[in-house]
Amino acid sequence: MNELFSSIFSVNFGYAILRVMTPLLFPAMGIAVSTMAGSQNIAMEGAMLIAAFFGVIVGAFSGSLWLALLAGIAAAVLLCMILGYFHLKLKADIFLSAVALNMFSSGITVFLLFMITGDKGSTSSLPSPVFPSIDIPLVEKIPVIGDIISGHNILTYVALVSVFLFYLLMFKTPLGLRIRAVGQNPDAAESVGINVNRTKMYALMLSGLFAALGGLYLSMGYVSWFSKDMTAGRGFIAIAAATLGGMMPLGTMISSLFFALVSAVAIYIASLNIPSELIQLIPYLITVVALAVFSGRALKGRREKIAAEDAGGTESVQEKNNTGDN
Amino acid sequence: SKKEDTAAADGSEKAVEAEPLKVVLYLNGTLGDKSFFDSANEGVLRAGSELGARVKVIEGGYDASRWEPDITQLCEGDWDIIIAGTWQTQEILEKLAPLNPDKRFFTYDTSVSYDKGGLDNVYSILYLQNEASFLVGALGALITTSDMPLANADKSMGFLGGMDIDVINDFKVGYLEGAAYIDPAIDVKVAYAGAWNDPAKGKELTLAFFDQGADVSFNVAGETGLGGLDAAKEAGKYTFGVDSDQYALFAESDPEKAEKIVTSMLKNVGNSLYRGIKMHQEGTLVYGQPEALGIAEGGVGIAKNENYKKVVPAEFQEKIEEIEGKILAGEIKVSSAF
Amino acid sequence: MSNNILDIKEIFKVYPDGVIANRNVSMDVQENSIHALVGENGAGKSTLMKVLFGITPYQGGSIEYKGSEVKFSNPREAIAAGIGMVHQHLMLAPDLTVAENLILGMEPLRGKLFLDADEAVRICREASEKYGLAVPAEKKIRDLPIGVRQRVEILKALARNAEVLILDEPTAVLTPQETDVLFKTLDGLKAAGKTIIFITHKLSEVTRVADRITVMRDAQAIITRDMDDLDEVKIASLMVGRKINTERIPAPVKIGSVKLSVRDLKYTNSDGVEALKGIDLDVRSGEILGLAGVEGNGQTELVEIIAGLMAPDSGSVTIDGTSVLSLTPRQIREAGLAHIPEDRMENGVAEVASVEENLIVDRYYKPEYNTRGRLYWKLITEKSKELIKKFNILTKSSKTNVGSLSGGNIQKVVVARELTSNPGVIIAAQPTRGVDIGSEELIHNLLKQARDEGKAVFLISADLDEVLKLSNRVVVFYDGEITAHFKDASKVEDVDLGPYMLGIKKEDAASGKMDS
Amino acid sequence: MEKWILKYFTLIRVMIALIIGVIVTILMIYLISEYPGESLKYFFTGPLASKGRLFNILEMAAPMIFCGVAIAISFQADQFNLGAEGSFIIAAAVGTAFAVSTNMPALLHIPLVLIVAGVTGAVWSLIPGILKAKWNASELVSSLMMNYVAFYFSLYLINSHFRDLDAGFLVSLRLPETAVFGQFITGTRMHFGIILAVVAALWAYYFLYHTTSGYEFRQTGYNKSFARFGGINIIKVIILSQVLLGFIAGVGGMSEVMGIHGRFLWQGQPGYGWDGIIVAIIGRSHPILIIFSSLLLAYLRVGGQVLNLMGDVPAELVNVIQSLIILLITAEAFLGQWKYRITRRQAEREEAAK
Ligand SMILES: Nc1ncnc2c1ncn2[C@@H]1O[C@H](COP(=O)(O)OP(=O)(O)OP(=O)(O)O)[C@@H](O)[C@H]1O
Ligand SMILES: Nc1ncnc2c1ncn2[C@@H]1O[C@H](COP(=O)(O)OP(=O)(O)OP(=O)(O)O)[C@@H](O)[C@H]1O
Ligand SMILES: [Mg+2]
Ligand SMILES: [Mg+2]
Repeated sequence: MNELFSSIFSVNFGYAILRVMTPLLFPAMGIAVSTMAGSQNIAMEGAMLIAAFFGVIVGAFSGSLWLALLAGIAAAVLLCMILGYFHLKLKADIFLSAVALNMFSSGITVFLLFMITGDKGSTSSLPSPVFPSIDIPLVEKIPVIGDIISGHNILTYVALVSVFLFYLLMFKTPLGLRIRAVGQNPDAAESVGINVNRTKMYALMLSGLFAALGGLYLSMGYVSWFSKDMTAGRGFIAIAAATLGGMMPLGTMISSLFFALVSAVAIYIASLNIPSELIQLIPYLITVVALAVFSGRALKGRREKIAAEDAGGTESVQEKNNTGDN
Repeated sequence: SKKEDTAAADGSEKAVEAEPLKVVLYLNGTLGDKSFFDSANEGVLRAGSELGARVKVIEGGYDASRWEPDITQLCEGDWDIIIAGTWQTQEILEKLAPLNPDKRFFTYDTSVSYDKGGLDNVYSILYLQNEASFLVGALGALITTSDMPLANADKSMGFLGGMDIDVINDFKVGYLEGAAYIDPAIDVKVAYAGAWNDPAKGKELTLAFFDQGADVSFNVAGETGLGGLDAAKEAGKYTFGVDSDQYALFAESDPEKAEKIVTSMLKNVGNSLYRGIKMHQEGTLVYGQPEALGIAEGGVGIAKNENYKKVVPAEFQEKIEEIEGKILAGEIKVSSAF
Repeated sequence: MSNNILDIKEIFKVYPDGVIANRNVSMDVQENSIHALVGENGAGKSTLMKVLFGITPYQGGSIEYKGSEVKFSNPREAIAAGIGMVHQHLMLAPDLTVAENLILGMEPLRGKLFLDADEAVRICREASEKYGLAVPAEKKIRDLPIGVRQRVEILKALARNAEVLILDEPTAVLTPQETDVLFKTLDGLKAAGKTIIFITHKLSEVTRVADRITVMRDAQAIITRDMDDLDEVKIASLMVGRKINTERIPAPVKIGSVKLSVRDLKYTNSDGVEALKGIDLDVRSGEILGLAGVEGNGQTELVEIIAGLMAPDSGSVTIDGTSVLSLTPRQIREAGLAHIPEDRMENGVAEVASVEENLIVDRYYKPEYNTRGRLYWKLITEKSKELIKKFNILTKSSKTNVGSLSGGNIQKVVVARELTSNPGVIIAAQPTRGVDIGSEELIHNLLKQARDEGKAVFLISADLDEVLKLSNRVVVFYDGEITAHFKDASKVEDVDLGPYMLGIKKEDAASGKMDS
Repeated sequence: MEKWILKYFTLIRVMIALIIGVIVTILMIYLISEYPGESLKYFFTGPLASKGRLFNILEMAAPMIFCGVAIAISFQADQFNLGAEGSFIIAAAVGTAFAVSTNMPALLHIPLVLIVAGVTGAVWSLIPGILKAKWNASELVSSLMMNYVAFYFSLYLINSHFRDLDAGFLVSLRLPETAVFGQFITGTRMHFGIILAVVAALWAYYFLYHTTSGYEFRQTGYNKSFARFGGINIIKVIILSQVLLGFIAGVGGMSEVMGIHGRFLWQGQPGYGWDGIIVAIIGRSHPILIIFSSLLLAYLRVGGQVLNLMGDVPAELVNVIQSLIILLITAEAFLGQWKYRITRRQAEREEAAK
């Protein structure tokens, strides 16, 4: 019991938090960028899965980490481009298309897995390369902090860095400005000559890139193989993380950290004899509470407009209402 | 040739020239669980190749509402033996078997309740996984109390279950009693992942065991459990595989991980189905009653592979042999979760 | 060889829902001229311009630009070719700043790939200086009143210094002073060799600036000619095919008791700006009180508070002596308020709902429209058809989506609803914005009629002609205060109001108060 | 002719999309099946081949209709609540708990259990509703999270309190005979719940398009500011829409237990919430269309089952095929140009007529 609490405040616990955060932060950023562009991409689950799969397969057969990385990214980005094509060109409902593509990825990965390895569960018997863990030169020396911050899988650091890059892109470059403009008022963007579909496509591709890194981390960092549906809903939790973070880079990171913290606690107390189901629902419950608290805060600013405002994610219902003709 | 497969594969009343034994295995789930579904599949396919039976394996998936119609459909087909396992299909068989007296049914990992009557055409196979888990628990206890290279001072071990269900708890019970048999003071941490397909979570949970003082852990959680093996590799601790020999699974692909897998608790579903089909052909199989396969019948056991021999100290191996003997002799009675 | 910069020939345009918006429209625009495009609501003006600007595809005809045939498939190409457009309905990203909206699509770069925010602000300030349209460069659009947004919209096009500039009803929400500035700007641009196409419903503006004019009537261009001797009356009759009167309406016969009364109303908005600094005013039955003022000086807040859409910090609002501050919007309507909102797109209509659904939003729950919750659609359709006829709303049917009506016709839907709810008090905010003269006259007559029936009418308008034409009393609004109060509107000219509207002059508090 | 095409354009579009989907399916099956001929037969005619299968379609469509209609109602009020899944399962759990711990005559028991379940579902999805109305918390997210909470909580409830100890698995006690639907066509599992589903759809249609509340829902969905301006209490609408969603989904969950399984036995999220979203969107949030989109999806599913049962096409590929067909069906602008051309000719003709 008390060793439990000592362990909760242990270094490994802090270390675990960053580890749990990584596969959440990536898709959460994917959600954020696509939402900012006004086309929320909830195909994160599928994109992660397909990247996780192709990463391992290509890695195993080529033995090259780089090829694996490329393959994973290519697969996920392609998936999101398909989504983009149906949503932007064929005006298909993006939410539904994404649901379909999630179904698709779950099916196709298992199918190919079987074709390639003759196994339907996992590639565990395929030796595939994994992304290395790295120690950060100076930081690693610092007593506690060092042990928590240093020595993580390289993708964990990539995640943290890309939060910053993501911020730069969205708020310091023309493309970022255009993505935001397109998300807020496509007609306005159109009227100044921005190619709305192209811009949205960029955003979706970017979300695919993030998803890919998240998926690759699962199958080539967290563990060293692919197993069916191994994303286990992280792509959806990412929606919560991104929303909690106000679709902002830093906010998204903080909320992902928060969710990771809660999950880690749930994991550490799993061995107490509380009914396991109750422990498993903790992270989700707390997320809902946090959501209420933070949105509540966000709203006070504009008290007049109460409820006339609408939190993001409802595009697909409105899709049906376009009177436009091109 | 294609045409024949067709005839065999589809359930329709097509006349087929030769009359080989026709066996269909219906999985109320999907393959790839590295557990009894994969094992069952392997056993039935082996019966196909070695016993000349015409066999087919169907993945019914996890949507409970379709199992009954599916199996009903199979009954309409021209199968001689219909195999459907786990408790989840028990009631379906209890309902369908009496309606199809001309068919033969196998069920495994559970038993139909024969007192309901009309089930003389059903053969039920039970596995005493608790017996083998007892051995694993005992071995774990020996290790955690030892000064083996990766063992620590704490008398602590871990058990990771996929879900809080009887089959899994049957493993747990045996594991706990085995541990207590060696040293009652040992603390066994138990956690359930609540998911069969989340290796990342399995890894976290197992790492948490190790972080809390355990130095050996046993996971019975399908895909999720595989994450536990990675945890052992990363934390440099011992672990046990389950259902099939998981050391062999990783021996080439990831030796470093493989050698952490001291042994695996084997549940030979495949063998038992193969055995059943064989006995059916020989006409020695007795229907209308359950059969419990324990260590004695080779239904369950632990993998005494090269790694086991290499890693486990000789005196421990002897101790395990001794315990195994006592179980066989009935001197040790292992309780069950059923 | 002509000096036409644009030759639009036989443009034919059908919208996906089958509405023919342009029926073989031809129009030529001479280089370096100001060309007015007028016509009733729904005549097809905006559509024609959208076609020209590459926003919407067309099915027939051709466009010759600078002597060579062009077919822009998107605005990007049009912009690249040197055409700019100010849209009738604002085209701004609400959460971006004014500066960001301004430079969108022509982002200034720092280094190779970074956006130069300071440069953006500078460009914005410069443009705002140069064209005399004041805008807060670093404020977000969502925090700006519609009038200011319109200025941003215009600046956006000007800043791209196009050779051909299309302005779709740019003056609808500007003050006379601002309009003057804009016209000076246009003259300047013309002098600089640019060409301007200018859509408006205010004929005085046409006679003031236009060199040439094209008149459209139901999807056709009926004439394109030089202005020379054309005057407002002639143009008007060309447009609607009949004479219309522009002189002020006679003063009311009998003014009754106070219907709407506002006392010491204060409101400070979320970013700390004092939008209302203690407003007092009364509207009596049988009169029209006009409120003149540049938009964004608190009119929006005042109206929304009276209508129960937002809550004030202090003060009181009473209708027929009963306080309405604690009431819901519906209860306030029940208490006899009708409200023509300033932003028809946000509050006035649901674009994707049918015309009839829009017409009943304030009454569907009343017993005559349903029993125990079951709606009488037949009846609703009939009544809607009547209204469509009475207010001659141009629509395919009562089941058409309001969103696909032309700007002016959408406004007519709103007016039709609000004026037929048999109210005691009518708040009319910009009631004729973007409405053609035919309908404008109709709406004005309806307001007068309401007045004569003893209703209290509170008219808020940025269009001084309108205020002076209708009101018998006028108050001027500036920066959340009443800066002037003219008890007899008939003795007032718009130039008298200007200084108060811009806060240059201010009556002393005493006379600023109302006759109470 | 062309008028006719325009009138039924959407239908035609979907049909053509389906045909393309079918062609894709055929190609895929030819690629991987040993005996494509049979496989195709199984997939397309399999569902109609036997009485049992035919009714499987209806059985399978029932929960889809329930969830689809529930979701459609909240969509129409512009509430993107994914909570059908959660309400479905927790209502089934609580309803089961109630059913097994009470006994009374069927005439009383069945409706009572359904009501308990419905109310549970309603209360459950009320939570996102309130969070949304009061704090403007995205109902999409809160409902998504609440689905997990509902799932694990249901497991806890059943496993720790109403578990059938004789069962070798995590399932609830059997419902008493008084609390299960009769299966009224022998040899099938046709049960009262299926009729209930259709009734729910019809009611929802009436509610949305012919009542004042329905009008309020839709106007709020179209434009909240407008609705508020017109005097509609949008807070009430938001909350009420969630309550209805939860209630209908809840009844759906319970009737699945009462009609098909006879006990609570889910160990994973059954996913009817997602199916509901699929059919709701394909059915354009129109209750009547949702009946058909549900039948369509159910048909595909059963076809997939037969294929996977009798043919040699693995289950996961059936998912792939389904997802492709769904993608094609929702492609709104697919054939848009064609429609446009016809519209134009129509318009021109009308011109000429004038
Ligand atoms: N049509 C477009 N739509 C969306 N993004 C674009 C478009 N064209 C370029 N971009 C991206 O926007 C950023 C701004 O670059 P750049 O200004 O060259 O774009 P551009 O549109 O070609 O330029 P301009 O709009 O000034 O002609 C670049 O990152 C570029 O990738
Ligand atoms: N997106 C659209 N879809 C369908 N019909 C449309 C659409 N936009 C405009 N219309 C129709 O085309 C016709 C012309 O509309 P347009 O906006 O060009 O008129 P307008 O001359 O600009 O009127 P106003 O002066 O009121 O702005 C109208 O009947 C309108 O209903
Ligand atoms: Mg130890
Ligand atoms: Mg217009």
